[in-house]
Amino acid sequence: MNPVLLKIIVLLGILIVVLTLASGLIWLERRLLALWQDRYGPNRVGPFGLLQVLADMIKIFFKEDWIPPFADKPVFVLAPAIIVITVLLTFAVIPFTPLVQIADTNIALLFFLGMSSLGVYSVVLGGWASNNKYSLLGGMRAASQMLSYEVFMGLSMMGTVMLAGSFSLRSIVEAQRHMWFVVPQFLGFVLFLIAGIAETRRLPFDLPEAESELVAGFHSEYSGMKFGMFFVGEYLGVILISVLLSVLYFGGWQGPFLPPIVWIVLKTLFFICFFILLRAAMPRPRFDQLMSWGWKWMLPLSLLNLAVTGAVVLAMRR
Amino acid sequence: MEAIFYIAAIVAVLATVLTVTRLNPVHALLYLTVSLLAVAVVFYTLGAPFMAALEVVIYAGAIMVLFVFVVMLLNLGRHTVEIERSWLSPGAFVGPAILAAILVGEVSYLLARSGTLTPPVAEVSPHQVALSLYGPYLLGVELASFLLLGALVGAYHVGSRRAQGRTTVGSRSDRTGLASGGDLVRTGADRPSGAA
Amino acid sequence: MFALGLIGLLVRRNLLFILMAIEVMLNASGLAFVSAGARWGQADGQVMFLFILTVAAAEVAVGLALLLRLYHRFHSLDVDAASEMRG
Amino acid sequence: MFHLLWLVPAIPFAGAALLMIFGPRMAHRTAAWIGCCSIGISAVISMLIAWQFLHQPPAGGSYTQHLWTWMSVANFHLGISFYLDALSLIFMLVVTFVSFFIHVYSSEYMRGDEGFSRFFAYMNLFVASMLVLLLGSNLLLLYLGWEGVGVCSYLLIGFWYTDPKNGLAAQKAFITTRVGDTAMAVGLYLLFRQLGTLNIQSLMQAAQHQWPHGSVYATAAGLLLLGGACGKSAQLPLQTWLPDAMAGPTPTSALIHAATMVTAGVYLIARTHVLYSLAPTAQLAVAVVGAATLIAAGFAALVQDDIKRILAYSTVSQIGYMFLGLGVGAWTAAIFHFMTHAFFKALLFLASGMVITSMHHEQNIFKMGGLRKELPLAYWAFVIGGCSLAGLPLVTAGFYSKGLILWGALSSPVGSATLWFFGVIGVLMTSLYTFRLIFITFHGPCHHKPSQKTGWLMGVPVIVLMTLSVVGGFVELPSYLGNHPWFTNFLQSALPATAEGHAPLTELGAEGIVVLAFFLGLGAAWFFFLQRRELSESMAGSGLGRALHRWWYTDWGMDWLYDRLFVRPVGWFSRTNKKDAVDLIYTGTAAVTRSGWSSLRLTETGRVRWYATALVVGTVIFVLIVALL
Repeated sequence: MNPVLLKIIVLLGILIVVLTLASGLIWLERRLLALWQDRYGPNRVGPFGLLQVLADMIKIFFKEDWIPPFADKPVFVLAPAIIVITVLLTFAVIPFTPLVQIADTNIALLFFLGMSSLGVYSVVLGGWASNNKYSLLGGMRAASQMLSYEVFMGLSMMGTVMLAGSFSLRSIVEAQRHMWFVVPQFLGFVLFLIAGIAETRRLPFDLPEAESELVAGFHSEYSGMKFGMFFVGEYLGVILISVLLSVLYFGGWQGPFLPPIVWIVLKTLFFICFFILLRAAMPRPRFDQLMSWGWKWMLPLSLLNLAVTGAVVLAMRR
Repeated sequence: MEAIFYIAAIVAVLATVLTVTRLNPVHALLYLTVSLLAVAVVFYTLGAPFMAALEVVIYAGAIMVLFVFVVMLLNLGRHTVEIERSWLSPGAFVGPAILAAILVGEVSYLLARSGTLTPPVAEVSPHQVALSLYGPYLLGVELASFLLLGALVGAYHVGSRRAQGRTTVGSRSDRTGLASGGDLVRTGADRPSGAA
Repeated sequence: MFALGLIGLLVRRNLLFILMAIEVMLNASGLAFVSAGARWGQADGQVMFLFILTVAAAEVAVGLALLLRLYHRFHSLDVDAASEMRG
Repeated sequence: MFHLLWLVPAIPFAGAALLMIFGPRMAHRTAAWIGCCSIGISAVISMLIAWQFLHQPPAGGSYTQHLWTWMSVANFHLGISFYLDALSLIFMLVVTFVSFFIHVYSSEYMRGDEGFSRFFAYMNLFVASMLVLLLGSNLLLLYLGWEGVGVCSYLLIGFWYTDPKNGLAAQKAFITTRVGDTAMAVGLYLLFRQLGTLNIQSLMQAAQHQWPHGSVYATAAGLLLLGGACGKSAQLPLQTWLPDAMAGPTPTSALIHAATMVTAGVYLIARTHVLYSLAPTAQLAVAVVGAATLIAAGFAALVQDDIKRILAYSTVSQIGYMFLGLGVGAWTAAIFHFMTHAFFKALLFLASGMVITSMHHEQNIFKMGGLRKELPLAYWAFVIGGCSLAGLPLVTAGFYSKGLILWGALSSPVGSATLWFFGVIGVLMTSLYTFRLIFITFHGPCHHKPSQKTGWLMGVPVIVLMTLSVVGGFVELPSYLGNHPWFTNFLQSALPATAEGHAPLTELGAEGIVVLAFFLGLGAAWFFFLQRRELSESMAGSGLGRALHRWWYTDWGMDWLYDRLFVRPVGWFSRTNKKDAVDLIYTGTAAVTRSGWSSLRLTETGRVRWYATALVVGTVIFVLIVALL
């Protein structure tokens, strides 16, 4: 088949699957939360309430897209688009299977880091453009939180880069043929997991939108499809981090018996469920606790991880 | 590739022009970010993918966010735009523009005199960069780490709250149109006046 | 671009814009280094860019801290407000 | 075994570091254990090294251990490397063993002192520096150790720093030795400048090849090094610090100011003996300094009343003997005397420490007396040490070593009957003041009853040193006693043998005169200070006697002389010349700067943009210049 055509098909396929999955996650999350909290959750529309998402989507499309008069209009409009764009762009470098990958670049991980750091703008600018003190506070929290956690996120990933000897995600997956990196890089895995949760602003790190303190944080003023984009962006982020976790530390598509695509989906789903469980189980910390936790524990630990990994890799190479 | 290079370069220059001329700090910052991203693309086309990634991660992702953060901390809103407008008259551009033009002219003269300007672009891999960074430039790396440490300590000290509040010399609030410090709470106060 | 940053530096009275202009200038010189490095296929240009990056980061950290201080003291970002220390 | 050489200085140094870091929070017992054990281990290692040295001597009679390069500039390379030959081995053995015993002694002597661990830290540091001095293979490393022992000496003299008097004594010691050290530094510079190296062995070879006999450079270098040696070894005219240095704790006096540090000068001259062989003038200067010092110090010792000051002057005098030996080319004799002196002088100091402790820190001998029965161990220690010091024939170590020096002074080609005569007078004086000290302190009526008894930790070192003071001399028997020069033979690989020249007397005859002098002194002491003490008192009371007494008591008025010669003129000069011409340079600079400032300050507007504009304009002009060129 024509390789260009194949690329386009893959691209469209990933886009559709990921977007569908993201919206499906809303249903999944509500059902799982309900399960863990001993209640039903959405169960009226369609089988098991599956069509609830569709209904919500229709509703959100037809809502009035209201822009507050005091907002900074261009930035206000721009903000929600950024997050969706950056997250979707990151999916381009992820190797789902040996075949299903859009671009295999040798700076894939750096690309992910760059995109995730650009994603901060979405939240920050959204909070600023709303011109509302709760939104602004949420935006500031998001800025400092993501800036802080991104530092050791990058550092924690470098352990796998050292072991694989490449920034390319494909070679990282292939390097895990014999052993998943979660074994030699357990500390790195834990750090990356925590940083990933913080990057997606999921509980317990959802301080930028802490309802009890800041109404809805940076997206208080948003409504309609713009709100929807923030919403979907968050779930896309969850999927992204889950996929990355399985790619970086759990061997990606590799696994016995089943075809690669099934393996990666299974692993990803596992982490998604873990994310939801976290939301059901964890309380929310205070903001200063969050910051000092990040700088005083996570950063030194990730540096330690980096140094030890480097030393071991050097020693083994000798 | 060549087309992408020229497009990105033009975008970079335009965005920079807009950065310099914007009144609203956040808008200027956004244009600056766009300019940086365009420069990152330029880097990529020049065969420096690693630098492109770093440009995005550190410049656009960290340094600019720091700027935005500070802007938000100071809550520079609509009133700053007014002040900027009063400060930024077209006449102010004349002198610097002349100076800059002279400089550009000189540099391009020098470049033109020194020979060809058609670069045979050669890719330089991150591997090579790392090798020379930790080889001949090791001392530089150490110095850079010193610099960063110094900056860290300096920024912490300068920004620390303890040194604050000794004296507040000459409140220029009348001139800037600010009644009191840039507290966050003030955001709501000027909301109606800024209604579009 | 360097020239643009230069103009920005000279025109603006707002410290924030001045810092931004300095960033532009640093970035422009970084660009010059990288393109020169690409021209001759040397890694040195990129190394220099890395150093410029560190300098920029340090400069921004200190500069912004100073900016906050200035603002808390004068309630203005006007650099000319801070011209009390005459020789 | 030889490769353990670096441990010898390293272990005391580690002990010192431990004591300095953890000392304040350390139990006294622990501090004492660390202090003594580190020296003890180092002594054991040096003994092992000596054992191997005797049985399997290294090739060429010396062993060099290069640890690492200290500095390397152009063609100037210095290593931290240790050099071991027979000479440094003797010194190393004596230093480690004597200091080990003194450490053990001081663990009791210093008990209860609040600076206990500090004391041991200093002592360990001192031993380490001393060993660096001895083992250093180049002159700069030697100089490092040299200054290190100087610092430790300063710290230990001023150990009880709450008394300003002690602090002054420490400063005096430091500054006086600094005068010598400066001369030595200049000498090192001269040597490096002329011969292009500081490594001692290559330096000596180069000197031998490049400089003719009696060359000016060799003489100058020899004299400059002699200056350093005079400072450190308290020889005329820099000897004034040593008696004052007795302000330190007694074990310090025993270790530093008797047994080891003050002999560093002897070591230096012996180490660089090639230079002196090339420069007869410098060598003669050594001999003259030695002879003059031994007489002067002997007279000064005769009239002191402080037990430790007597011993201090006696030390000065004995080092004078060593210098005399070196000066007449009797190298091995000088080293031999260093060794026996280390034994008996340490013994005397430790014994005097026992006396002082028992007498509640009373040091005036006229307030003692009749202690023979009360302090038998101290008494016998004094008797044996004193006999050895004065040279009781045949049975004491001091007799053999001093006899060898005197015979060298008479018989060697560079020696002379005059020098020998001074030496014999010195023997008489030594015997006189030594027995004066013993008789006044231990005989006669008892003034105060000593209270405290000393324990075995102080007793054992004294007994060991007593033994050594007796048997230490039997390693070298002179020709009239069977001629067994084992010591000289052992040192043969490092130092040349004493040259034999014509002598007006036979060795036995010369020795007879020395023995006569000894007994004369003993008899005079017995007569004047035991039998008819009032006679000596009346002599001291007479007009001439009082003047002489005062003159000698103040060490020939040296302090007064220095005060007049140096201190006051400098003080006067600095007082009258407060605004001197040199200041004009600085005030002028200040004025120029000030005028520059007042014109340039106009550009300091405090406006950042103004600065930036100025910068840009400057850049534009600069690039323009570049473009035009």
